[in-house]
Parts: sequence; C-alpha cells; structure tokens
Amino acid sequence: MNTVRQLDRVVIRFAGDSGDGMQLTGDRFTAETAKLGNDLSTLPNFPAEIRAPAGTLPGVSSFQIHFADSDILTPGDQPEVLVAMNPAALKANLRDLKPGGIIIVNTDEFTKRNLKKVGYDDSPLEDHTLEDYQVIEVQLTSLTVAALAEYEIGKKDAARSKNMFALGLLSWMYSRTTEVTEEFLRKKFTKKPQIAEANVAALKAGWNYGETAESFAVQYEIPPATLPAGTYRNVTGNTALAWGVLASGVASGLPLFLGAYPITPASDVLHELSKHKKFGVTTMQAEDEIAAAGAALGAAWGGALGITTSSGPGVALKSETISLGVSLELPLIVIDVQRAGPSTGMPTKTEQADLLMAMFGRHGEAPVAVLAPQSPSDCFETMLEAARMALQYRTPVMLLSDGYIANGAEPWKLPDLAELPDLGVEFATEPNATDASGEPTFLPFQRDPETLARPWAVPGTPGLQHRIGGIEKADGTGDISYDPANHDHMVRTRAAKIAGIDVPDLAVDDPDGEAEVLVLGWGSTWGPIGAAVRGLRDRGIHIARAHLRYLNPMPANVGEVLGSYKKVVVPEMNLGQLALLLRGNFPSADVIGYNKVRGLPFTSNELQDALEEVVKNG
Amino acid sequence: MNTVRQLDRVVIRFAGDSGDGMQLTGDRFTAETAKLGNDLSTLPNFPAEIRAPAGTLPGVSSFQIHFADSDILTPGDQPEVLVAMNPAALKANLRDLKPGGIIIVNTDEFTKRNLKKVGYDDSPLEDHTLEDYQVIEVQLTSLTVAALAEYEIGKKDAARSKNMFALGLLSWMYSRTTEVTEEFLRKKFTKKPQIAEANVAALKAGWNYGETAESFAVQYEIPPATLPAGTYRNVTGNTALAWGVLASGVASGLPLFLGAYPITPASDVLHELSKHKKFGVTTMQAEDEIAAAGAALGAAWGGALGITTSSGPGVALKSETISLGVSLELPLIVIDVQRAGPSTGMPTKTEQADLLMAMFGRHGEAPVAVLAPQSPSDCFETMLEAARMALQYRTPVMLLSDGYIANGAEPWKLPDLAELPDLGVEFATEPNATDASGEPTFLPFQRDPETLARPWAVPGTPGLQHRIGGIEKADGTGDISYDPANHDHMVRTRAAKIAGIDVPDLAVDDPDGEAEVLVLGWGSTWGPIGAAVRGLRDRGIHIARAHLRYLNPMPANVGEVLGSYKKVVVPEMNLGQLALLLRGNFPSADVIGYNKVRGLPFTSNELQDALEEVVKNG
Amino acid sequence: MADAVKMDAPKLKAKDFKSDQEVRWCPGCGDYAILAAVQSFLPELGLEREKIAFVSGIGCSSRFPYYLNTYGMHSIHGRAPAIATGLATSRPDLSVWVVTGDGDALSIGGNHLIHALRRNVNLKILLFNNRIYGLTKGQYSPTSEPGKLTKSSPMGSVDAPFNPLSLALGSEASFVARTLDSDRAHLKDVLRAAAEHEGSAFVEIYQNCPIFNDDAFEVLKSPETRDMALIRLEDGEPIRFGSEGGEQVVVQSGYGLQVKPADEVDPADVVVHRSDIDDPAYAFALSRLSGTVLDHTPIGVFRSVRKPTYDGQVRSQVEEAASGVDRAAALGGLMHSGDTWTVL
Amino acid sequence: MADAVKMDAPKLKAKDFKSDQEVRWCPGCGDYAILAAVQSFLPELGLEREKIAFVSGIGCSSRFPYYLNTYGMHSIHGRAPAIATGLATSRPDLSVWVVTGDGDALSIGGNHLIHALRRNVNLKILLFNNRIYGLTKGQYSPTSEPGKLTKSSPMGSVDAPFNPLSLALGSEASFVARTLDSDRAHLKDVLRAAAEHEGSAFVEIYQNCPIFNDDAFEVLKSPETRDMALIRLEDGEPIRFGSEGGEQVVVQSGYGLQVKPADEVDPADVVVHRSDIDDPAYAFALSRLSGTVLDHTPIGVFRSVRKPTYDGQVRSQVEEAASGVDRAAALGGLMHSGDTWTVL
Ligand SMILES: Cc1ncc(C[n+]2csc(CCOP(=O)(O)OP(=O)(O)O)c2C)c(N)n1
Ligand SMILES: Cc1ncc(C[n+]2csc(CCOP(=O)(O)OP(=O)(O)O)c2C)c(N)n1
Ligand code: SF4
Ligand code: SF4
Ligand SMILES: [Mg+2]
Ligand SMILES: [Mg+2]
Repeated sequence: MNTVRQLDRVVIRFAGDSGDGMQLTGDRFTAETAKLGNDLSTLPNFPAEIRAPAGTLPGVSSFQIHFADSDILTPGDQPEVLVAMNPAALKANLRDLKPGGIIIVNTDEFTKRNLKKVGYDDSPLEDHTLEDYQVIEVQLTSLTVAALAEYEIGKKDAARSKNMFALGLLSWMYSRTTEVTEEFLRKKFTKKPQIAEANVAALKAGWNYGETAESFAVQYEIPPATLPAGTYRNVTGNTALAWGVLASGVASGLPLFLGAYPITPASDVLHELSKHKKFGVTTMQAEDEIAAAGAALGAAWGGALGITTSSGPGVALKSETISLGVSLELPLIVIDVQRAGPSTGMPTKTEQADLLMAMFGRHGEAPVAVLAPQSPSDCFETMLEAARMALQYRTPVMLLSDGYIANGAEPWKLPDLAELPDLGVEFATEPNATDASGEPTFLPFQRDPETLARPWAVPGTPGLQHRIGGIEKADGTGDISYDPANHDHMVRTRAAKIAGIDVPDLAVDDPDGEAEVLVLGWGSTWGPIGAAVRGLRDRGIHIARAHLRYLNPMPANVGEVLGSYKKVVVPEMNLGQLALLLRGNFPSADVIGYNKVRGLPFTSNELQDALEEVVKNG
Repeated sequence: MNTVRQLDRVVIRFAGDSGDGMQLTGDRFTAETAKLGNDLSTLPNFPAEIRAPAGTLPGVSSFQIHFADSDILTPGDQPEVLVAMNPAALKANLRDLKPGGIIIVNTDEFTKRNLKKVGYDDSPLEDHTLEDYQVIEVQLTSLTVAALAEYEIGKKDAARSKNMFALGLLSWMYSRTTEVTEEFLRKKFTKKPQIAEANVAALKAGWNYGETAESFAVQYEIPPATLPAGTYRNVTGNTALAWGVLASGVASGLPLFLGAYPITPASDVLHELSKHKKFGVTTMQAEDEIAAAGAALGAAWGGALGITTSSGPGVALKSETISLGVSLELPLIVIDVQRAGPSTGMPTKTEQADLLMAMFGRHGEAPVAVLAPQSPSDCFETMLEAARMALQYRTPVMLLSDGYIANGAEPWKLPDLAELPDLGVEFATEPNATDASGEPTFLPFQRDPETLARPWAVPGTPGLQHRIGGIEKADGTGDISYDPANHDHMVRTRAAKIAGIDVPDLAVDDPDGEAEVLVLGWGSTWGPIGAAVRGLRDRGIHIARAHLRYLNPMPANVGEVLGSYKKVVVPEMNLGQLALLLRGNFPSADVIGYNKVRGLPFTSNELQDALEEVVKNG
Repeated sequence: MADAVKMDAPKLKAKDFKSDQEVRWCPGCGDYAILAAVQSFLPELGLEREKIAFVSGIGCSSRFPYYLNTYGMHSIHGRAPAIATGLATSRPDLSVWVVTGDGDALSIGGNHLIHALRRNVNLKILLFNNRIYGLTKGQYSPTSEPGKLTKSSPMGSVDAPFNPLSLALGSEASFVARTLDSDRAHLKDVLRAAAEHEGSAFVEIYQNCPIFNDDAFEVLKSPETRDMALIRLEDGEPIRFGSEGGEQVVVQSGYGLQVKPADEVDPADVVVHRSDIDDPAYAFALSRLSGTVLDHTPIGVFRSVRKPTYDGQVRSQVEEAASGVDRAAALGGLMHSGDTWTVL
Repeated sequence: MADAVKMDAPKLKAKDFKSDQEVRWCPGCGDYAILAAVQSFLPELGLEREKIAFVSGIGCSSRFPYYLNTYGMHSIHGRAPAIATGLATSRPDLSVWVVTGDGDALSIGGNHLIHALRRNVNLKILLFNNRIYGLTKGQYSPTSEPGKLTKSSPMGSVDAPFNPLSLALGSEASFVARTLDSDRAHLKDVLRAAAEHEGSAFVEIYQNCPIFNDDAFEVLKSPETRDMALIRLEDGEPIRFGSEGGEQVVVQSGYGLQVKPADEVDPADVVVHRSDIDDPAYAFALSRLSGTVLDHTPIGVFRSVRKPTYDGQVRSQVEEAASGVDRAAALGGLMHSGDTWTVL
C-alpha cells in the first residue's frame, strides 16, 4: 500500500475535448466527494458556443472542483491537479495550474497530429514545458481499451470509457469510493447493460491502476467537513433558480407561467422548468424575448406568477415591455443571467455589467425592484424573495444572476419545505369603493396604504371589469389622465412603492469590530470575496464585509453601514456600477472600486492583494 | 383713436377646438411679431392623440406666444391674454390665466349645448366665474360670416375663417400689421383665390373691428427687441434637428440615411427629412424601431451618416442594436425626443426622464456619448456636435431632445453656413499594418492613438475586406476573441474612447462672482432656468448658472465648477437623474434636486421661488 | 372559444357592454361603427362580461378596449398578440380578443401576429385596416397603396404593401376572414364565425379613417360601385356578384382565380365557395383577387379549418403531468432525488 | 444584383473567397458543404471581392461571414435583413447577401424577413434550415415538426411550424427557392438564379445538423428514398420524379397540387413548372406539397418574377431630387425660405 497523506483542501481540474465527457466525469467526482462529506464547489467551463473540431483549443471543455474539510466558498483560484486528456487540454489549462502541481496526462493522445493541431512543435512531455510540475503519464486510452477487451464492444466505443478510467484513478488518489458512480452508470444505461458494465469496468480499472501502478507514490485523504446537519445535494444556480420558481408556485398557490426565448447562459432555466409541468408550470418558448415577456405579463394579468428569463441582449429587448409592467403595476419576474457584453460579447463568460440596465434601462421613471443571488444555492431563496416582492407589491422585479452562478455548483443544505414563506395573494373579488351616486364600484388603482400595491382583480372576476393600459392613469380609477399633478403624483407613488419595499437590513460581518475597511459586494463575487476576507483574517488583518442581495431598494441601513467605515471597497466584474449607485446615494462614503471585466470570476488571491493594499495604505 | 399703451412683454394664448385652426393662427401671429423685431418664444399644445369630438375638453388645441422688447427665454409661465374660441377652450385654459388678465371670447359658441358638453351648467359669461378678469365678448363667428357675405362661399365655410378674424383683432390690439399674413394666405391658397380672399377679408375685418369697436379701450405696443444683427426665422426644435441633419451632411460630405418609425413627438423629424431628398437624404420608414436603428447602422457601415429618431418606447427597443453599434464601433446617431413615461405615458407631454436610459440602458459595459440641446434653435448646433462625435470617434451618440423643445419655437439667428465645421471623414483605403510575414494587412481595430477611433473601411474598398461582429474581438485584428485580458482591455478602451471625447468646458454665468449657489440644468429647462435666474438677479439675489449640453462625457471642468459653489441646485423634469450622475461622479458636491414630473416645462416663477429658497436658507 | 368557456347565455344587451368612458375617435371614424357592431354582437357569446378580455396594442383602433365593459388591456405597440397568448394559454375560461391596426399588427407587430397564427392560439384577432397610421397622424402603413402621398412619403410611398389575408394564410392561419366597418350585419356574421372557431381567428375589418385616408374603401360602399366590387362569400354557394345586367362570377384560372362576366361562363364552372378546404391554396388564391386595388374584393370567411390549438395542447400537457400531484410533496421529492447526502 | 453592380468578371477562384479564420462548425455539419458551394459559386458573380457583403444574425449558420474573404457583418439575432436593407439601399454598387437560420430568420427575425420580402429589397437571403436551434444547443425551432422532443419540449413541441416558402409567398416575395446542403450543383444553380434576380431572393437551404437534429433531411438524401421524395423543379418542364417503375408526377387538384403515379395520369395533365407566373397562387400551391413531412419535396426555383425594388425606387427618388443640387447652397436656400426677418 502507498503512503496516505492528509490534506485539508484540493482543487482538481478535469480537462479534455468536448467529446471526452469531462462534465460527466467532474459531476461524478463531485457526487463521490459530496457523499464523503467534504464541502465543495465546482465550476464547469464549456467551449465557446459551437463545437470546434476535435482536439483543437477551442474544443476544450473542463470541470473544476474544489473540496475541503471545512466550508469553502469558491471553486478555487488555481487547480493543483490537472487531468489533461489531450494536448489541447494541457495547453489550454496549463497556465492556470499552481506551480508544482500535479498533471495527469493521457499520453495516448500526444500524437504528432494532435500536437500540431494546437501548435506544439515538440511534445511538451519531452521538452522543458512541464519542468515545474509533477507529471504523471498514463496511457489512458490504451489501458481502457485493454481493460475492456472482454466486452463485446468495438475499440472505438471502448476508448470512449477512458473518462471513467480517469475518474477511477482520481477516485483512488483522493480516497473516494466508486459505488455512487457504479450505481449511477447502471441506472443511466439501464437499457444498455453492456455499456453500463463496460463503464463500470473502466472505472474499476482506473481505481485499481492507482492502487497498483508504481507511478503513484501517494494517496490523499481529505477528511469530511463539519457542515450543519441536514440533507445536502449539489446544485447549480440555474437549477436552484428553476426550483425556486417551483417553490414560489407552492408558496403562493399560483399557477406558474414562464415565457422564455433560449439564450446562453439562461436557457437551462427554461429546460429545467419544461421538465416540471407537474408543478403546474406552463413554459412557452416564445418567438423572441419581447413576446416572452409579453406572454408572461399576459399570464400575470390572468392571475399566474409570470416569469421571463434571458440574458443581457434579450433583457435589453424586454425593456419596453417591462416598462409596461411598471405602468400596469402587475407582478412580473425578469431573470437576467448576465454574460459578458456588450452586444453578443462572450456568451459563455460571466460578468456583472447589467446592473445599471436593470436599474435604469427603461424610458421614463420606471423603477423596479432589483436583487441578486450570491451563489448557486442562494438562487433558490433569492427567487422566493423576488416572487414575494413581485406579488406583494405588484411590480416587475429584476433578478440578476450570472454565468458563474448559473453553471457553478455547490452543496446545498435542502431547506425544510414546511418553512416556505406564505406568498399567498388576495385577489380582489369585491368593489373597493363607492361612486358619486353611492353605488359600490371597483377602483383598480386604489392602493393598499401600507404597501402602495394596487388591487389585483383578474379577468373572470364578476363585477370588477376594468381596463388598464400603458397611458398614464388617474390614481384610483385608473382612467386615462393627462392631468399634470396626477402624473407627478403617480410617478412619485410608483417610486415610493418600490422604495418602500420591505427588505431586511444589511448584515455586516466584522468579527471584532476593529475593521476600518469594509468590502461590499453583490451577486456572484460573494464566494471570492469571502475567501479573500478569510485569508486576510487568517493573517490577522481586520476587515469587515457585507454583501448586498437587495440592490433596489437597498436596505435601510446601508448608509449607516457605509458611514461606519473609513473606506469601502466594492469589487465588481464591471467598471463600477454598484460603486456609482453607492456614491450617488451616499455621497459621503469613501467608495473604492475594484474592477476586472475579464469574463471570469475574481480569484480570491487577487482580491486578497487588493484588499490588503487598501487596508494597509488606505 | 384709442389709447396706445407701451408694454415690454406679453404672453397670449390662442385656444379653440382642434378644428378651429389655432396652430395656424398662432403661427401667423408669430410671423407678424417676428417681423416687428420682438424677441419671442412659442409653445403649441395639441390635444391628446386622437381627435376628440368637437367642442369637448380633450379636443382643445392651443398656441401660446410670449413676445417682448428684450430677449426672452420661455413661452411664458402664465398667459395674460386668452383668446377662447369656445366654452371648452375657456374652461381648459382659464386656470392658467394671470389674475386680471384679458379674455376674448367668441360668444357665438356659448350655446346651451356647447356649455353642457364641458359641464358648465350656467354660462361662465353670466355668473361669477370670470369676475377676476377683463372679459371682452365678441361674436366672432357671426361677425366673420357677416364680413364675408359678399363672397360666394357657404356660411359654414365662411365661419371657418373666424380664426383669421380673431387674428386680425389681436394684431390690431398689439399693433401688428397683417401684410405678412395676407401674403401667406394668398400663397397658401394660390389654387383657391376665392378662399384666400375670404380669409384676407376676415383678417382685415378683425383688425378693423378692433380699430372701431367700443369694447377696445386700449391698444398696446411692444417695441422691437435689440437682438444681435442677422437674419432670423422662427424654428421648432424638430425642424432645427432635421436641418441640423442636413447641415451634418453638408459639413461631412457624406450621404445621409435616416431610419425611423413614427412616434410622437419625434415623427416630424422624419416628415421634415422626407421632404428634403435633394440633400441626399434617404429616409426609411421601417417596420419598427429595431429595424430603423438596424438599417441606419447598416447604412453607416456602408459609409453614410446613419441616424435614427424616436421617443422613449422606441428608443428602449433600440437598446440591443445600439449595443451592437458600440461593439462594432460605427457612427450612429440616436435621437430621443423624450416624452412623459413610463410605458405609453403621456405621449404629447414633455419630460426628461430618459437620461439614465441613454447612459445605461444597454446590457454590458456599453458607453455612448450623450448630449442634449437646450432650446429649439439649439437643436441645430447640437445635432452638428452629435455628428462630429459619432464620425470622429466611430460611436453611437444619443441626442436627447424633448417634447417641449420639439414643438416649441423661438427666433433663430441663422448661422453663417460658410462657418459650418468640417466634419469630413477619412475612410481607410490602405492597409494599416504588416502581418507576421511582412505583408501589408488591414487591422480594423487598430486605433487612432489620439481619439482611439478605429479605422472605417467601407465595403467596396479594395483589399480591405474584413469581418466585424458583436462578439468580443481582439484589439487590432478584430478577430473573435475570448481572451480574458483582451476583453478587459477592450471594455476599458471603449470606455476610454468615450471618456476622451473632446468637449468644451462648461461655461458658468456668474456675473459678479459673488454667488454661492449654482443652478445647473440640462436640456429644455434652459429657458425657464434662465428666466428664473434673471428674475432673481433683477431682485439683487446672487446666483450662478450653468447648463450642461454634454452629459457623457461631461466637460472636464464640471467637478471644479461644482466644487466652487456651496450648493448646486439641479432642476429636472424627472426624479433626479442628472443629480444622481453628479453625486455619483462628484460625491463632494452638495447637489440639491428640484424635480417636477408633470409633463410640462417648469415655470420660471416656481423655479425662482425654489432657487430663492436655497439661496436664502441654504 | 376555448373548450372551457361556458355558454350558459346570460341575457345581456349591447348597452351592457358599454363602458363609462367617453368615446374619443374623430367624428365619422369607422371605429365607431365597429364598436357598435361588437357591442351588439357580444351578448351572442353567451358569456358573462367578466369572462371576456380584450387586449389591444397602440393606435386609434387600439383604444377599443376602453369602451367595452369587459376586462381590457391597452398594451404597447404591436405586442397584443403576445400578451394575449399568455393570457389565453393560462386562462381557458376566458374569451380572449385582440384589437389591432394595420400598423400595430403588420408593421411593428408582424412577428407576433404570424406566430400567434401558426401556433393557432385561441385568440380572435380583429385587425382594423384603415391603410394608414391614424394615431400618429397619417403616415403610410404596410397596407397603403404604393405611391401614396403622406407626410413620410411626400414623393409617394415605394413600399409594396402586404395583403393581410395572404400573409395570414402563409402563416398557417386556420381562420381568415374579411369584413367592412359599414356593414353591421356582415360584421356580426363574421364575428360570430370567428367566435365559434376554435383556434386563432384572423379578421380583417376595412375601416374608414375620414381624417387621414378618407374613402379608402368607398368603392366597396358607394351605391354606384359596390355591387361590381364587393364579393360576398357564402359557404357552399357559387361566387357571384355584380349588379343587374353586370353579373360577375369567379372562375378558376391557372392556379388562381379570376372574375368573369357571368354570361361568358358555364354555370358549372363557377367556383363554389368552401371555407373548410384543408389545403390553404384555395383561400390563398381567393385572397389574391384583390389587393391594393379593390375592384373585386371578397368579404366573408375565406378559410375556417379545425387544427389543434397551441393553448389547448399546452394545457393538456400540463394537466396530464399535474393531475393529482401534490405540488409541495413533489417539490420535496424533486429536491431529494438524485445524489443527496446527509450530514448528521 | 442591383443595376449598378458591375459584372466585369475578374478571374477569381473559390479559394480567393476563403478568409483566414479557422472554420469552427461541428464535424459533419451541413454548413461546411454550403460554405464550400458558396465559395465556389462566388467567382461567378464576376465581382471583385470587396463588392460583396455578407450580413448575418446569430446562430451557427450566422458564423458564415467570418469564413468568406468579402466584407462581412455578424450582427445580432434576427436583425440581419434590417441591417442589410440599410446597406443595400445606400450602396447599389454592392452585392448584399444575408445568411440566417430558421431561428434567426423565422423566430426572432420573422418581422424583418417578411418586410424585406414585401419591400423587395435587393438582398439575397440564404436561410439555413436545420429545423433546430443549433447554437443554443438544441431547442426546437419554428420549422421543427410538431411533437419534437427537445430540451425545451420534453413532452413534445406543440407549436405548429411555419412552411418557410408559404410564409415568403404570403409576404409577397418575388423570388423563392429551395435547395439542399448536400447537392452542390443544385445549390450553385439556385444561388446563380438568386444572384441574377433583381430584388429580394429568398432561398431556403435544408441543412443537416448532425449534433442536434441529425438526418432531418435524410429522406431527401439517402439513395433508398431520395428518388421518391425529391422533386427537382425545372422551368418549362413537366414535374416528374421517382425511380424507375415508380415514376411520379404532379397534377392539379382543386386549387392545389397533388402527386400521382405517372401511369395514372394523362401526360397532358402533368403540371409544367413555371417560376415566372405572376399570380403567386401556383408557387404557393407548390409550397404546400411538402411541409414538415418531406415525402414529396420540391427543390429549385418556385417563383421568380420581376417587381420594382424598394432600394431602387428609393434611390431614384433621391437621385431625381438631388441631381445637380449644390447641397450647401440648397441648405442656405431652405433656411432662408418662408418667414424670415432681419435685425440690423
Ligand atoms: C414602440 C412604439 N413605437 C411607435 C409608437 C407610435 N405609434 C402609436 S400608434 C402607431 C401606428 C398606428 O397605426 P395603426 O396600427 O394602423 O392604428 P390606427 O391608428 O390607424 O388605428 C404608432 C406608430 C408607439 N406608441 N410605440
Ligand atoms: C437577442 C438574442 N436572443 C437569443 C440569443 C441566443 N441565440 C443565439 S442563436 C439562437 C438560435 C439559433 O438557431 P438558428 O437561427 O436556427 O441557427 P442555427 O444555430 O441552427 O444555425 C439563439 C436563440 C441571442 N444571441 N440573442
Ligand atoms: S385619425 Fe382616423 S382612425 Fe384615428 S380616430 Fe381619427 S378617423 Fe379614426
Ligand atoms: S450544432 Fe449543428 S448546426 Fe451548429 S455547427 Fe454543430 S452541427 Fe452545425
Ligand atoms: Mg391604421
Ligand atoms: Mg437552425
């Protein structure tokens, strides 16, 4: 038996051609890791939109997993282990690898032809390229084919299982068991038991190879993390969003209507919800984003919880319709899974540059509520919050996720569904006023004095027939009105309604109260900021942190929080959009932006450096 | 002869049914007034979009003119004279009239039926309603019909000339001559001389009626203003914009392409340009606003000056296309003639609530230049500036006019066309780089080091074939690039290009340098603010003023200007959009918003009061 | 009407469908006549007023919903079919009507219109075609005749117009009809047929705009010309029209149709109108009899065939999946499915 | 091509139209074959490369312009026809091509497509129809067959599809054709006809997407089935197809067309194809021979008729007005026209 070494955390990246099944491999490794009780965080990285020819750089697909014996916040800045299924995977990922890290390469693929495809004149396995790393060469393909010799499948098909061989090998290295995956494979290929068994065999062969091969001097163990008790699963942001939609249906008792037009990286919300018709979800793949938003608004008028999902370019198209929603004062949830822009930008890459569009991207004074989840699993609760705001205040709500959250995954302690909030709505069913002649009448714009929400009388309700529209309307009656004072009143009332939405105070994490610098983020920077803050505190540096889920309205205490720190650092994957809002609303705060717009999440290292700089040098 | 009294300024409002020809009447009175050398400013007010039944309140149309012996800035807060052609016109306009003001009513229309239509139980001519005013009752209709008895036209047709009778009467009252109008009528009805003469006769009859009738005790004279020497004409903002487009064509030598979809209050720019094909303007009435912007962008790619005009709802729809323009770095001028929103809002009413949409209403970091004219005639020069920015920096530019500027008119000292700026563009015609193998090559994203503009190589240019698109591109080559560092670089470069646009410093008007309060406006509030400031200064109150034409980028000295005043008051017809930008960019300035969102321009009186309040009480 | 809409006729009258809003079109506008016809037709639906919803876009015509005592939404320009699709799909108990104009439906809203038609959503779409932009004061529209002089086309419009019925048929519409503002009886007949049709019903209503395009349909209305111009389609009847002595019939010509003097045609060759032909080629041919020139203009139901509706199918998928499901329990099940683990 | 495009043939080869960009479609994608066909066709245009501009939207197909050594714009989803209209209208010296997909052209871009067609703008529109959304990884499209199982339609799509050719014909298209990715010679023939057509040319190209909708057109390609399924239209020729012993012909049936075994039909009754019939009813009938089911699928030029072009007419209005005008002087004249006054 080999040496077993204890580690507290590891970051592994599986990389290969799009056709090599890296996402599945990562997914399975994740499942095994979760079962072992480690905390973890994952990040898939797909090639740009179209499948590039096999073996080329644009065709590389990868999956990164960070797991540890304590709770972690990001998929890790730099992998320490790289599994490279071909030269392209090596070349594309090498620069990210930690110096001294481990590289497991599939030497079978390092042919002249494949090397040339990616511009390697000489094999990097033979020159000095990999000098600084521990390289483990494995003939993954041929070993797999050999292991499957007894199965009645062609060589080509056999070779396809090489990802399972790699998975087995890594599972051995990091002391994971393979049962979960065996079960999974047998279930997945119920109808093709031959394939199932071949894959299981490859998996086991990989495991055994680790156990026996001379090349592997060390096996690692990462003890389980001590996480809060509960049942966990791994979840991506898009799935959590979709399930949050389902939960909003349960919590409100309303039918659900999703109007969507496919777009990366938001399409999976549509896909996921399309599968769950049993929850009373109607999903409509509309002809475009405008129709998608329009149909959702039409359904909302009819008493459904109307949702529309898209990404930047599509959300831009919805602007006019959202503005109608503002004027009609109907609930409508607009989910923007942000990607790198402007224009088509980098559709598979993440960014946070739609915040100001969410706030202001409509003609006229057209305020909406805006909020953002901070991590994949947080999408669930944020979605419930969006539904609460939309339903209670009868307003469009913008939920800003992003590509990083959408595709990244993390363990999620499943909530107790008995504790779902009550999002039940009282539809108007009776007249709410009396007219001049003393007759009962219905005023569609007579507001709840508390929330300023107007009554929601759905078509079909006897006696409450009324007309609504995008022209300015008289407060109360809703009749068309061009009265100047009424318009001013309505503009201010709509603004006050949004400003008055009930949101919890901003919580500040400042353990000893000695920090002079606050780092304030929003959205998906939560993980990297948290990791950076932890790193600083580990080194005795005082720093406070807070994270804004509610961007409009902001929590009532934001001004006060900002005021209690000398400096406020605001890291954003844009050129300073939240920073502008903060400065504009709290001019006395000293807001320092930290901005990178690279289509990638921040690394916690770069943030640590940047924050330390501010703490030290003001 | 009657008494002649000298006045320095008067505000008159002509009001009647949509069918009464009030716009023409106002227009003619304006022409006479201009000829007399008064300075003037006018404001038409149309009924809401559809023609309401005759004689009803929604059917009232009016035209206000302010004229004086010195330069003036607004059409006047409150009319001193109201011409009311029917009960509806009286009722709709009465509350605006200055106490003690003159009302000239057409008593013929004060029938039971007409009174009832507008909810008058008793005739206001007979009860106490008009107690506080000087009422002059004239049987306008019957006097006109009588005056035209000798013409061979029906009674109904004759009655139609009553507006000319009214015009004649008012012309007499304010000592205007009627020749200009006589000439105009004869030209207008060249083909129907009978009608021309009837109208001229009605006009003269009105004039003579004033001269002879007992009811008119006083005649007024308003001496000419001393305006800078030059040739003047009266111009509306939409016409000045359209002519600015023509001038941009002359100044650049480029063909002009307007893509537009009709929308109030922007349609007239399309109408005006459609008439001027001889300037090489192609106008396309597109199927929608997206196509309008797209076609303009396509034409721009082909080397035209591409322009698209709309109002809020349409501009919102163009967002995605403008974002493409940002990514392609092609010139594109987007004109937003703002109207009251959100949604359909109040289409015929003015507002300034699209500023933040112009700044931020696109996904991703998609900066564009933004500028706004301050008055109708200023549209001409502002349009030339927009063209300069678009052409020189290869960028979309947003020009924010509004309904007040669009339809309002003022005298315009015609510019010397010999002094038009040179907006000539150098298209790329040659390779601008050498490739790896030393061959000359063309890099579509290799920038001018000064302006950061990329070369503009129009299709058809031999040897420079290249591809552009909305996906992120490598700086220089323009090839598709997903490189993180390149994206960050491109995002910052596009931002730097806009931030670096050459704009003149903000001029401050602070006559004695003793002011502690600065009033800073943008767009159409220029006139009312100016009038208010003048009023304050007349009363010895120190106040400084400045007006921002350039909203993005702002002039370099804005921070400094703001910093030199204790308080900065920012009046806006929105809820504080410029104020937010100023606070966000210059957090140390003490910015106080003054906001009314009533679909109407500010009155200089309300501004005076508000400013005085700040000056006095800080 | 959708299956679920109940037809237990309450005894309502036209006046019950009048709202309290003052009608604000120009004097003489064809919209008044259409409004009156619709108000007098609505009781025939046999529905309570609250079960009826009108959705419109923007335009003079789109003010329509305000004047009806039903539920109504005056939405944004061109988007009414999309909004109504959301409503109709989620609310089978409602009778959903769209009111739109030639600009609203065919210019900015063209895409939503053709998609609603191909999907066969259970909507009754009334397109008021005045061949002009009324609300924005008189620009040419996608149905204006070429060469039209308007503010935006002072040298004459050069845009070849759509034939709205051809476009609808090219979009797979299952019900296509045309009628006239001025012929209340015919208008009501067509509305009735549209209401009875299950799926999208597309009704073009020629509407006079006295202000910006007066007398655009005068040839179909004036006693001097109408008999020779207007072709009333009746199911199962040979297509004949014309005034005494000038009887005309429609015959097949190539793959299209042609008008001929009746006396030159063997009666057996006269086309017998049938709106239920599955192949839209006949209705398409019929739609080509007139275009911008109205010399021979058929009115009535061109096509009415039964096809599955989008909303019906969507609902049956959802119902099939959701029947008997306890949503809360199912959510728990979903969340706990697949790979989960427990920390104690 | 527009009048002004010069045809003085430079001697270019297919390879001259290859750009330096690596082609990045999936292995086996039908787009490769189309690209090769277009590259080998372009020299026939007889134009210098710089005189050609390709505009595309977004989708796999819309990557096309990057691979051609011409001017190219990869624009935004659905908007290529609008952008190209601006270019073509202002630049008669260019040959302007649009490349689009079934989602790009018919879903989000439907409105721009139908308007470009009705206006008859001088554009050659190539719609790569793979009956699926390729780029976004496999959702159904407006041309997918009903019941299609995709990620967004796990219980089967319920949207009735468009027939792109019917839609184009309903939109007044002057040139309508269909061809196949795999038949280079036919593809080039159709491209040639499109290029020669003055006005909008709409070309549907059936394109295989091996990843998300493999073999969608296999019935038209496989040696076992193609002879009985593919109908090659040749102008002036009777419409016949089928393999030996199974000869088929097309005959008129009602107002539409029908396929019949050749031996049951009098040869005189076989339809003779003519693309130049002014009445679109024939081409429309032809378009109905196949839809989602490809049993009998005509390929070739369905319709090609001469109509005035939008861009040509716009330009002649501008030219007429502008000829001989000194813009600067005219501007002075305009500004000083009407009521002006002088202050001394
Ligand atoms: C997004 C948007 N673009 C443009 C307009 C302006 N607009 C309102 S109605 C209309 C066209 C009206 O024509 P039509 O649909 O034929 O209706 P009609 O008034 O003739 O009944 C236009 C262009 C608008 N309200 N919104
Ligand atoms: C405004 C907008 N909405 C959605 C998308 C996402 N999107 C890109 S291509 C595409 C559809 C592609 O299908 P198709 O046009 O058939 O082209 P194919 O990839 O099949 O060639 C979609 C939905 C986008 N880029 N922009
Ligand atoms: S403008 Fe025309 S369509 Fe509009 S209300 Fe007036 S008459 Fe009717
Ligand atoms: S996804 Fe389909 S259409 Fe797109 S490149 Fe791949 S094979 Fe071609
Ligand atoms: Mg119309
Ligand atoms: Mg496709």
